[in-house]
Order: sequence, then C-alpha cells, then structure tokens
Amino acid sequence: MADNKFAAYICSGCGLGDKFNIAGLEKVAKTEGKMTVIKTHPFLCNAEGVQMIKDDIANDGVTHLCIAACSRRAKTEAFVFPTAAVSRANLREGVLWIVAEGSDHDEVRQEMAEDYVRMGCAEIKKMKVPEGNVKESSSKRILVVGGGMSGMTAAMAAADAGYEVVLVEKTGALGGFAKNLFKRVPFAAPYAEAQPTGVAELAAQVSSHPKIKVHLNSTLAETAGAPGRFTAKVAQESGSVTEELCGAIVQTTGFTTYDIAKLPELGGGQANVVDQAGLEALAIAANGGAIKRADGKEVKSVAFVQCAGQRDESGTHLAYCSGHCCATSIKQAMYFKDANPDIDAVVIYDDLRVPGMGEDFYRSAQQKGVIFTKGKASKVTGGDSCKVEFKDLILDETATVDADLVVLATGQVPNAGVNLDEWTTINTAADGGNEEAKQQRTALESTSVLNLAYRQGPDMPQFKYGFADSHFICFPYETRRTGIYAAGPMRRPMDMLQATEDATGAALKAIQAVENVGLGRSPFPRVGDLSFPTARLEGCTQCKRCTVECPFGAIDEDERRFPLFNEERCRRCGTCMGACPVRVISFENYSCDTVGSQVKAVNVPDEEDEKPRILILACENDAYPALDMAGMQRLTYSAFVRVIPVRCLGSVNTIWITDALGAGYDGVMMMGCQKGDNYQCHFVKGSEMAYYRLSKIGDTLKGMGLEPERMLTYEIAITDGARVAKIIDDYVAQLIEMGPSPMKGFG
Amino acid sequence: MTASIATNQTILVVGGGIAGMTAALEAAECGKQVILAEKTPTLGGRTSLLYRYFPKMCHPTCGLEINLRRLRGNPNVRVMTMTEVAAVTGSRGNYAVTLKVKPRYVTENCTACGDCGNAVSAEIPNPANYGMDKIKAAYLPHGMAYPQRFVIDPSIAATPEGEKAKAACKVDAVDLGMQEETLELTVGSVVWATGWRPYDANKIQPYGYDRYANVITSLEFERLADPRGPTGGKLLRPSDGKEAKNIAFIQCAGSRDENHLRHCSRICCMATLKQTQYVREALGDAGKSTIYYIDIRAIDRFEDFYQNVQKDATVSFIKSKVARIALNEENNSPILHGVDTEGYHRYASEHDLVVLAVGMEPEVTGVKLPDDIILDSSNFIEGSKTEGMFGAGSASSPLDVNRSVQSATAAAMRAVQVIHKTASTEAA
Amino acid sequence: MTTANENAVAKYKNNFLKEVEATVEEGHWVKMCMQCGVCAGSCPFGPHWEHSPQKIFMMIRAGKREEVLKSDSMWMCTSCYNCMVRCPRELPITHIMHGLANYAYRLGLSPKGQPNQAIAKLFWDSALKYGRVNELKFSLAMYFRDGFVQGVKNALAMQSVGLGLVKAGRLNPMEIISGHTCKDTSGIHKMIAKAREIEDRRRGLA
Amino acid sequence: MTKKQYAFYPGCSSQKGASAANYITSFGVICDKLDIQLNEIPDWNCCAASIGYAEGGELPRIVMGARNLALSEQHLPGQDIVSGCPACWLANREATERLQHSSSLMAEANEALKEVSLNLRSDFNTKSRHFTEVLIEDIGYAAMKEAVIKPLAGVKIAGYVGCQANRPYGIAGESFENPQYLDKMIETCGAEAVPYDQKVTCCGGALAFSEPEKAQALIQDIVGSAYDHGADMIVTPCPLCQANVEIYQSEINKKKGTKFNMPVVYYTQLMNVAYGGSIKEAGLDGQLIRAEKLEKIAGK
Repeated sequence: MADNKFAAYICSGCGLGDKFNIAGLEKVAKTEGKMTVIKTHPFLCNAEGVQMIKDDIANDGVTHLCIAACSRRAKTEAFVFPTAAVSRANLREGVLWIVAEGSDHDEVRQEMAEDYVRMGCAEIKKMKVPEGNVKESSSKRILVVGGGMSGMTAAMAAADAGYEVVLVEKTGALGGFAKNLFKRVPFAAPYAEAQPTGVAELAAQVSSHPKIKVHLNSTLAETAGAPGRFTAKVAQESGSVTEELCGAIVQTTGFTTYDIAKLPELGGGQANVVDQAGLEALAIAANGGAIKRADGKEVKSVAFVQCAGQRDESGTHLAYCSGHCCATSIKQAMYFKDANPDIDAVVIYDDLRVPGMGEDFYRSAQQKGVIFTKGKASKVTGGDSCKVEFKDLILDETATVDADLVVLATGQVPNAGVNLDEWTTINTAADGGNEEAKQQRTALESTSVLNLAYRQGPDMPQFKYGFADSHFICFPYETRRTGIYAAGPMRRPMDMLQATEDATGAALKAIQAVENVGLGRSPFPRVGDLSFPTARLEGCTQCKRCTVECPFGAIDEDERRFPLFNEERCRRCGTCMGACPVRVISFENYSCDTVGSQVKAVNVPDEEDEKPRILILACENDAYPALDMAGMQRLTYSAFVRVIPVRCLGSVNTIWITDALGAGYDGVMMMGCQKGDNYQCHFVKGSEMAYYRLSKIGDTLKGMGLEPERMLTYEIAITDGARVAKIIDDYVAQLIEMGPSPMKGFG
Repeated sequence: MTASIATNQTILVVGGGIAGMTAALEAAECGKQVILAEKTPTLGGRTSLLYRYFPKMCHPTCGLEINLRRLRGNPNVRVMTMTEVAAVTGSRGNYAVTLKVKPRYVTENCTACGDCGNAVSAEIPNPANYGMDKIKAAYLPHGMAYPQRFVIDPSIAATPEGEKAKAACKVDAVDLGMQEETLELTVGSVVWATGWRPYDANKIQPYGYDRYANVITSLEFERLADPRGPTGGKLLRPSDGKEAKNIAFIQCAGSRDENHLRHCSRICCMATLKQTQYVREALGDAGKSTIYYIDIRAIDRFEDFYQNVQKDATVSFIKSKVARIALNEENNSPILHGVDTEGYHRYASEHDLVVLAVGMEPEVTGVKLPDDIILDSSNFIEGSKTEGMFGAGSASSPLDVNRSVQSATAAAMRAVQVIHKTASTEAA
Repeated sequence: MTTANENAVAKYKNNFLKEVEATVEEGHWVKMCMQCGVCAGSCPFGPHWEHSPQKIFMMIRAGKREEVLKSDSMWMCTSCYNCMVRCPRELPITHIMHGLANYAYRLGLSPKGQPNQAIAKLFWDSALKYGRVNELKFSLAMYFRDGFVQGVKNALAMQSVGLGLVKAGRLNPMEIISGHTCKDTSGIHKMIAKAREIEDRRRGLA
Repeated sequence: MTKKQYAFYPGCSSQKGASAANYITSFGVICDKLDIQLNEIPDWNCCAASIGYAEGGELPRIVMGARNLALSEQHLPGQDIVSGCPACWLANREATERLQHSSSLMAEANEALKEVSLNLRSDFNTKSRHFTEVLIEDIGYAAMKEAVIKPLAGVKIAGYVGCQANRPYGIAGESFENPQYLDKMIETCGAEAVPYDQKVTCCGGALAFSEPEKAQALIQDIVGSAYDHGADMIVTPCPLCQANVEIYQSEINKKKGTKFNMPVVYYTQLMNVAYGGSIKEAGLDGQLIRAEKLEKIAGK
C-alpha cells in the first residue's frame, strides 16, 4: 500500500480538447483527485499515448491510473495494463456526445466532465489489482452423471480431448433409454431410412477408454465442494462408497416416458395400446420380421396417435411438445412397412413437426405408404380390434380407424432430481423445527440425483416443467450451479441427434470450467475476472442474506453460521455485496467503497444554483451500453445526471442511495435488466433482488423526509438508447417540478 | 506473406456471427488459440439484424455485448474482419489456409469519432437494413459494431469523397492506399460457421415479391419493427408509407417445397409467431395478423409461445399454402387467393402488407468450401472427409439461435479434440 | 357376370388407395400429398367443384371410394396445369384428376350427363373416327348431345359465331361431307383397340 | 443460306378451313424471312390433347402421340417436331417424356404401334417443341427484330400467354406466373406490350364448350383487364385461347351487357405484318373481330 502511485491521464482527442477546459480537468485531478501524476495527451489511445502510460508504470512506479477519455466499452484493447488498477472517466460517450451543443451548455458540460474526473480519481483510490487465486492442485477430472446416449457422448468427448472422466450410471449397464430402441432416426443424408442405434458400439468404446472410469449400479450419495474440488461419494448397490475427486460435472440423467396409464381416454392400460417405448420392445422382439402383439397376433394394421398427453392446455397432462415424437412415429411406422408393405400404418397428427431434414424422412415414409391424417384423437379403445376415434380436420368430420395395435406418442418427463422451490419451502419449515416437514425433506432428498452439499439445496435449480434448462437464448449451457452442466433430455425435450450434440457441447463447458478455476478466473459471464468476494467476518451479523440471495448457491454457512464463500462457485456479480446490511463483503476492485466514494466525490450544488443532481446506478451489461448508444447516436440528455456503472443491480447496496440522498442529490435512478419470467438479468436474480430490496427503502426515505419519487427503478434494455435519454429528461423535469431536495446543505 | 499468427494447434473459425463467435470463444476459454475470420467489417452476423429473439422477446445485442466483452478480454482470439477464406488444403491437424483480407481503408487508429462520416456526402444502401435505407459511404456498420471502427466503402476509396474522409480524420486513421492482402497460414482444425441466407423470394413467383411493393420478407419485417430500422420501428408499407394494420404472414415461403428448398427451415414458424407480437407491440388491438401455414412447428417449450399467440385475439391461423397473390390496383394491397384446408373454405383476402416467412439456405456469397467438406442434399455441412473440419450453427443445419450456439459449442469441442490429438502426437 | 366395379371392390377390399395406385394414371402419387392445399386455391374452376384435389387425395386415403368416383369434381379440370406446377410435392395433379375421371367413367360410376364428360368423349370419338378432330361435326354433336330440339336451340344460339367462322374461312361447311381425315384410319383404330386392350388388362378392366 | 429444317405437326385446329387456319397462314412470311422450313409429318393424327382422357385413358392417348413421333422419326429423321398449337406440343412432348421414363410403357406403346407397323427406338429422344421456342431459342429476339421492316409503332398489345403454352413446360427460363417472352416478341415487332394481370389466366380451355358460363366468366376477366389497361388487341400463341377469347366476346356482350370488341390475333400475325406481310398473308382476314390497327399497317 505504501508505494501506491496514482495517476490521471486525460485525453484531449475526439474533440474533447475543443469542448472542455482541459486545464480545469487537470486541476480537479490534482487538487481534489489528489493524483500525483497528471498528463494530458491529444490522442491517448494511439500507440504513443498507450506507450506513455506503460512507461510511467514501468519507470515511474505508477500503480493506479484513471483514464479520462472515452467509455470503458471503447478502446478496451488499447488500455490494457495488467499490473495496474484502472478506472475510466467517460468524458466522450458520457458527456461530450450527450450534452446539447452550444456555448450556453459549456458550464454544465464542464461541470459534468469535472465530476467524472473526480469520480474516476475517487474510485481508483479504493481499488486494488485483483491478485487472482491460482490453484495448481485443482482437479481437472470430469464427472458425468448418467450413462445413456448423452452421458456416454459427453464422456467420450471429454476423454478424447485428454481429460479424465468418471462416469456414474445407476443401472447395471450403459446405454440408457437408447439401448431399448430397435433403431434410431437418421442423422445424415439421405434421411430416408431408420438407422442402427450404435449404442452397443459406443458403450464398448466408453468401457474400454483408458481415460474413462465407469461406475455401474452406482448413485451419488453426496457431492460436496466446488468446481476444481468436487468430492463425489459414489455409492455402489453393494453399499460400498468410493470417493471421486472431480473438477466439473455434466449431468445427463435423461427422461422418463409420460405414464401411459394417465391416458385412459386414449386407451392407456388397455390391451394392444402401447406407447412408443412399448412399440420399440415389440420391434426388438420381431427383429425386422413381422411385429407381433403381446398376445402373439401378427400386426396387420397399426395407428399412431401423436401428441398423446402432450401440448395439453387443460393442465392435466404435459403442456409442452416433446419434439422427437413425430419423427419417432415415422420411424416406427417404417418398422411395419419395411417388414411388410401391405400393413396399414396411419399416423394421426395435428401439426407434423419434423424440422430441418426431417422433411426428407417424412417424404420417405409417405413413399413407403405410411398414411398421414391430420386429426385430433378423442378416444382410443384397446382390445383385440382397437379403435381410434378422431376428428378428421381436413375432411371436417368425426372418423374412426380400426387397428390391431395403437401406438400413443407420449412425451418426455425430465429426470432432473429435486425441485428446489419445493425443497426450499419444506427446508425452511424443517429448519423451523416442523417434524412433518423434516420427514418430507428426507423423502424429497431421497429423490435427489446429485445430493449436493449446498446451502441452497441438493440439485440444480429447474427451469420450466422440471427441465434443468438454461433461460438464456445466447447461452444455452448457463445453469445456476457453477461448474455443473446439464445435457440431453433432462434439460429440454429432445431427440437423440440433439442430445448427442448437446452432450458434446456440455463436455466442452465442463472442460472450460476446470481450466478457468485452475487459473482462479471467474467463469461466464465475467470470464477472466480475477477478483473474488471476501468478507470481514468480525463485522458479520450472520443474517444469512448473502447465503440466501446468491443466485448461484456459491455461499454456504460454516458451523458457526458464518457465510462460507466458495470462490470457485462465484460469478462475481456482487449480489452478496448488495445484500449485506453491514457492508462487510467486498471485491478488491469493486466494493461499497469504490462506488460510495464516487457518490461522495460528486460536487452537489446548493439549492440556489438550481442545478439538480441525479445519481444513476446503471447495470454494466445493458443499461450502461444503452447510455453509450445514446451518445453514439448523438442523442442529448440532461447534464445534471452522474452515471456509475455497477456489475449488476443486485450488487447495489442501499447505503449508496441513502448516502447520495443524504448528501443532497435530488434523485436516484436505478437502471437494471428486465426481471420476472422473461428476465434478462445475466445473473438471473440480480435485478429482481434489487427491486425487492429497494421496495423496502421507502420508509427510510420517509424517515429522511423525502418523497418516494426521489428514488426510482427502471428496466432498461440494451437497445433503449433513445428511450433512456427520454427517461432521464422526463425524470429531471419531474424533479425540477418537485423542487430541490430538502436534504441539501445537510450533507 | 506467411503469417506467424497461427500454428497447427490453432483453430480457424470461419464466420463471425453468433455461431462463429461462440465457437471461437468457447475454444479460446479452454485455452486454445483461435483465429476468427469474418468477411464483413463487423462481427455479429445476421442475429444483429434481428429486432427481438423468440421466445423471450429479448434483444440480440444483449448477448452480443456479453460475447464482445468476453472477446475483448481474451488474448487467445485473434479477430480478422473483411477476411475471406480463399483456399484450404491439407488434413486434420495440419491445414494450409489462404486468407484474403479486403481493404477497410481505416486503420486501428480509428476512434469511431464519426468525423469522416460527417465529411463525406456519398451514400450507399445500408447493409444493416437490407438496403431499405441509405447511409454515408464512410460508416460504422451499427452501434454494436466490433471492431468499433469505421469503414470506407470501396466505391469512394479512390474518389474525391474518399479524400474528404481522409482530410476530416484528425487521428490519421484513413489509409486510401490499402490493398487486398493474402495470408497463408497453418491451422490444426477449421470450424465453418458461415451461416445462412434467406431464400431468394423472387423465385417464389406466385407471391410476386418481384412485382408487388407490399410483399416483403420476414427479414425485412424485422428491420421495419426495429426502432433502429429504416422506419424507426413503425410498420409502414413500402408502397405508400401508410401504416400496415392488417398483415398476412405466409409460412414455408420457399421451404418444404420441391420447387425451391426441400427442407423445413425450422425457425420460420417461431419467427412469425414472434412477429405477430411486433404487430401487437406497434398497434395493440388495432393490428391484425393472419398466419397462413401448413404445420405450425413450435417445438418443445416453444409450444407455450404458440399457445399464447393463439390466445391473442388479433392473430388468426389459416391452414393453407397460399396459391397466389394478386394486386388490388387501386390501393396496392395484395390479395391472397387460396383455400383453408381445414373444412375446405375458399378465400380471397386483401391485406395491407404480406410478410413471406422465407426459408434458410446455406450462405454462399464469400464462402468457398473445400472439396473435403461433406454436404447434405440441401448443402448444409455434415463434416469433412479428413475429419478435422466441422460445420457450426446454421451452416450445418437450419437452426434457431439457441440451437446454433449449442451446435457451435459442440463444434468447438470437436476442434479442441483435434488440437489435443495433434499436440499429443507431436509430444510423443 | 360381375361388373368391372364389383371386381374392383372385391379385389381391393375397400383399400381404395391401393386400388387407385394400381388402376389410376399416376395414382401412386396420391400418398405423397401433404395437404397444403395450394392446388385447391390454384384451380380456375375451383369455385365450381365440390372437392378440391387435395381433399380428394385425403378422401382416397380415407377410403371414400363411392364419394370420389361418383363426384363430378375431377371432371371440372380445364387442364390449365396451375396446380401441377405449384405443388410443393411435385404431384402430377392434372394427370391424376384425368386418371380418376377416366377410371370412374370406365367403372360406370361417373355422373351421368356430366357435360365435360360428354365433350371429352365426343372429342375422343371424333379424333378416333378420322384420326383427326373434325371441328364442325364435333361441335354439332356437342349441340345435339341433349337431343334434337335442344340441339337446334344451342346451334341457333351460336349461329352468329358459326357463320362468322365460316365467313372467316375457319369453319368449313363442306366438312359435313368430306373434311379432314388420316389415310390410315383403320390402322389407327386397330392400334387404339390394341392399346385399350393392353391397358385394360393391366388395370383389371378386361 | 440453308434453311433450318423442322418436322411440322400442324394439329387439327390448324388445318385448312379449321378454326386456326389463319394461324398457319401467317407462318409463311415468317419462315421465309427467318429461313425456317417446316416439313409436315405425313399422315399425322390427332395428338389426343389432354381432353382425350375420359374415353382414351393413358395408353391410348400416349399411343396416339407415339404414332406421330414414330412417323416423324421415320420420314423426317433428326428433325425436331414443331407445333404451333400448345396442346399438340404438350401432348407430343408429354408422350415423349413418359415413354422415355418408363420402359414398360414404351414396350406397351410399341406393341400397339405394331398394328400400324411402326416402332419407336427405346432410346428415342426427338424433341417436341413449340414454334415460339424455335423463334426464341434457334432464331433469337435480335434476329427477329432485324427482320422487321414495318415496326408496329403505337399499337398497344396485351400479351396473353394462357395455360398450356406456359405450363407445365413453358419456355425455358420463363416463370409460370409472369412469363416475359410474349411481351418481348411483341416489342421486337415495335409494338407496345401493356402490363395487365390476366396474362396467364385460363380461358376455360376445352370446357368453353361444355361449361360456357364458367369459361365465359374467365374470358370476361381477360378481355376486361386488357381493356382496363389500354390494350388495342390481345395476342396469343394458342389456337384454343384465340378461339375462346375471340369467339365468345359477342356471347358475353349479350349476357353481361359488355361492349367487348377486342381483336385477338396470333403473335405470328404480328410478326407477319411487321415483316411486311399483307392482310391476306397475315391471315388477318380470318379474324371474327378485325384487327384494324394491324390491317392499316399491313395495307400501307
């Protein structure tokens, strides 16, 4: 700390020099910012400017620098100084480009720029260069849970990339659901014929792969630790338990077919009415010959009923579409036609869903004489001669099909383990001493797959319909348990081709996780971030908010009920920091101080000046870029606002707001991502937590004698450049209407 | 020249759209060296020209921002824009690649200050809006463009306009003397993420895209709905600039058709369902969307979205492949002729605007696939004979964004395997 | 003796699709239809017929034998080929319609007195008789197909046109006596009889 | 220079004294000017047309075509078979393709052809073409234009392509929905092709006879639209279209109170006049509705 040297570099390029009084900025950096080195450069981001800074670091011992130039989102590659702490004062996108043209704005423009220099200097004073936490010892083995098609594929993918794999399969054999298929749908041109599944061959490869260790008849009794140091207690059927040390986990526990017995109206449970899995069994028995029913009778006519118990809007059955069933029925109809073209095979469908090259497979089946009828089946009766009653949607009439066998295309139900929402409720009650809840908890946890020793529950959080999917369109592998990835039908209904593709990708994400953690780097989305949260436990009140609110279950509690940070599980969003009422949690380069000092650094005018001052806390992922866009489009907004980017609205600590308002700011705008079902927060719950916390701040404001409107929250999308400018101007107008903050002068 | 920027343990990713960026980043974040070659001046690809994504209705640039940050912070990825792959020879673990780099006429000095754009007066059709409007011939492709550098259009490079741009640049970033460069380099594996292009709607003659101003493609509709688009987000008819209230969406425009694309393009149903919500966003209950379809392919949890749109009173569904479009010559409104096959009802319906949900076919402009590549019947990439090159995203199959990213991640995994094998055999 | 229709019914046991595939021109295409309906919307006579092609294909698959064969829908085909060139599955719809009409006609199921059926037959007979179509006899036959009185009416109705054509040298009154003809008409008759015999054998109509 | 030789299949309607007699008449000047020689196939028979289906069925229909093909092959070997009538062209071409694609059909056809002591080689591949194809592909628009000596300046024409000249085969490279070739030919003659929306509408074809109301409704659309778009006359490459669209105008006037009097001529008549042909040479005297504008030019 002793030999820290602080420097400010001011750029006068891009017109900054013309519009700002640079000398004024330098003075601010010196007298108020207390910078020891202050340099101005006409073109700071070019080779020469950057070299100047590098030289100062190398020769002049500069350790902390504030770059007063363009947005932190611009020229990022130029301003890279790994050994120094860097803050950016956004004079270009943040001031020059958004303050209205003309000399009558010169004053406020200059004031705004000076404040950003003050803030940049204040921030850098509180920043440390994150050292990172390299862990040579961390494990790079990949644990694959589930030995079906997805699991075997993931295992092979990782092993072929040189990583050791431990595969845990609960049954006595590899192959999962796929090993009970006669054939699979084609993966490649010409997409005309059903193909051998290749399961046996793959299983053989997996079993004999030098880098893959397979545990059959095994489950996970407990999975403890974090990426790089998971210890999995693998419990054999025999009762013996082996401990496996692993770096990352790929969960591929597949699906269960929707229980046909729940579909009595479609003949579920009646003779000669089977589901697709049942048909595969008959096909395997026939092995290419004539397919016979359970009663041994040769099937001469077969009817397939699509969407059985799926796409159900009544809430009774599955609401979703399982995607694979149309192609599967086409494949199965071919079983019959290939064995004997004279067999009548009809597929009753509503929408035939065979995307991509599936269209060729559909054509091929028609070519073979499979009949496709657009209709909705209402009733199926089993027995020796089955009947399917349906509404023919083309001929617009109710009709009946007689068949020796009826196949119901039922859906996929994910095997994703314990539903954490359910668990949390029960767990809270149980912790509260409720005996019944304790039993429920034991019962529920017995259904767990991973048995995670996590404060936040034994399995991965589930998405809609019990699938462990990602909510992000651009980032399909992002789960809420760092270093644990889901693949295959347990995360989304899918066919075998998609499952193998999915598992291949998941294997890569697992490899990535172990590589990152070894270097002490944050995983997605703050990839490469070396900072991590530390807590001054002596100040901790054990309120548990951080452990509860962390969206990624990174924080456990030690036996003394203090938070126990698992850095390797942490995504560096700072939600814990925002949650902490006593502000003991901080990152080296992002803390209550780095932001709080910026809030304090701003020069808040008095009542007489009639210049309101508004603090904007903007999410760096969407709101801050949106503000940049406004600048790039040369839209103007009020020069009375001061913007501070935050990692996530979830990291906002209410102290910043109360401090600001206490110091005489007239208002505070909080700009975060969309919350709710279609949330766009990159840290899942961050913005939602922020809204929740801030909803409670009203009383505090009242206590200070302030109107609730002095603190407002907004959902801002990255495309909202124009909207955000308008919102700001509207809010400033509203505040001017309200008059200055009564707190002015007391700060 | 032979570039020392790559070795046989480098992965070349061709195409800088969402699939290419993903493949590059995922491999790089495993510690592998990657070259990401993009033929246009910016990364982002087609997704950056979409207004919203289904089913969340979120904005593509949101994910792009995160990916760009990953990219900026990652020294393992070398991004080369305006770069096309001219040739690839060799085999798994050792490919010789020839890259052609087109001149941008703007150097790394550029600070995107915009002075050059203000200086020139020449305009070109805006590639970011499918040419529906114009931009200056010295331009930043769009707000999220990466690298954040201007481009000077070749059409003005050697003209006084070009000189104006050069004169205006205070940071000496304009270099009108730039020439096309050729680079030879060695890589271990190649991921082809060359993406897709919309099927040429002119070929679908019964729908008169080439004859009727108010028949547009689904991609053009994305730009109409986007506030950053040519109409500032207003749904205005090309013929007269009047607001389109009664809009028809024609599915399978080119797809599932032996006369055009044999395959189903997968995304069009969801894209149209999404676009009906653009109509609602713009016009509320005053808007009217009609979807003419064969099968609605809203697979897996997208079914929710479909069911919600079905509940929207402003949206109606007609199971019919439209036979032809005629024109009401009084008001330039297209009249759709066909038969609703559910119960056989004949219609001749006039709409303000018709949106053709055009199919996806593999992009070919600026893409020269080596003979080594194995293609399916629609020319999507299945793999390579030498097993060291892989397709990713919609170059490998018609895929939505989410599945493209999965596909790209899988492709990165395969490339990483190749590099691992190369490395270990060399070590041995 | 049993009729061709009874034979067909017995032979195909109500599997109408199989029957169509075996006996109707291009009938094997029927199974390839994906019910998009583009044919239905493309037909110039569409508004005038009961069942559209795509619906007829569905009816065939649904085994509605009588309804299809007795319908006059396929007799409404103007041979404009719109449906055929637009079909995304490349079904030769025009030919299938003709084939179905012909099959229905050969089984004696087609609607009696269907005007288009009448003209189709007349055209063929005319073509066959002299090897070439004799327009005047063809048209007169057309007018008189509904009997003499109606025929006179029809003829008078079109008299102006007829005279016009004569005046224009495009309708030759002398055709009643002489008119166009091939030299080898008898050969043509034998040839067609043979063709018919072969085809009937193949279609089980012998 | 030597003339291009083609086997010519006139078809029933194009014979002397038949409804399209004037069509053939108008070929004369054109063939002279463009060095085309059409050699009539000896003893050709009716093509059976598509309407032949009811009584004819598949094989008899195809055999009718096969006989023409065999005769052409025997008497005019190596010459493409050219027809002015789209229906004939279509029937001959369809017969050719069906026979080429099915060896069993070929065998059956030959069995029937024995009766007239003819035979088709299994590798038979003589092209059946429409006269417009010959003009466009073998002569070319440029050469067609060069031969013009009386440009049809100021004549506004609605090019009516109709059905069978356009579908299912049509002219190579042309669209089924909006073919351009007829407009181009009109313009090579110096006339103006007016855009209108009924270019490929069906005229009712053979059903004009048996379904007069239905067919005449279509014809009314065609003629009406031609008027609406300022056409002086309609030009067509099809005898059946020509007959239907011209003949029934008076009927439509009677029934619908329209005042239709729109000349309907063949593209060959246009070219003929543009090439200097007389009213008689151009067969313009064969019009029910006289094409005065053309006659005026031809008269000069």
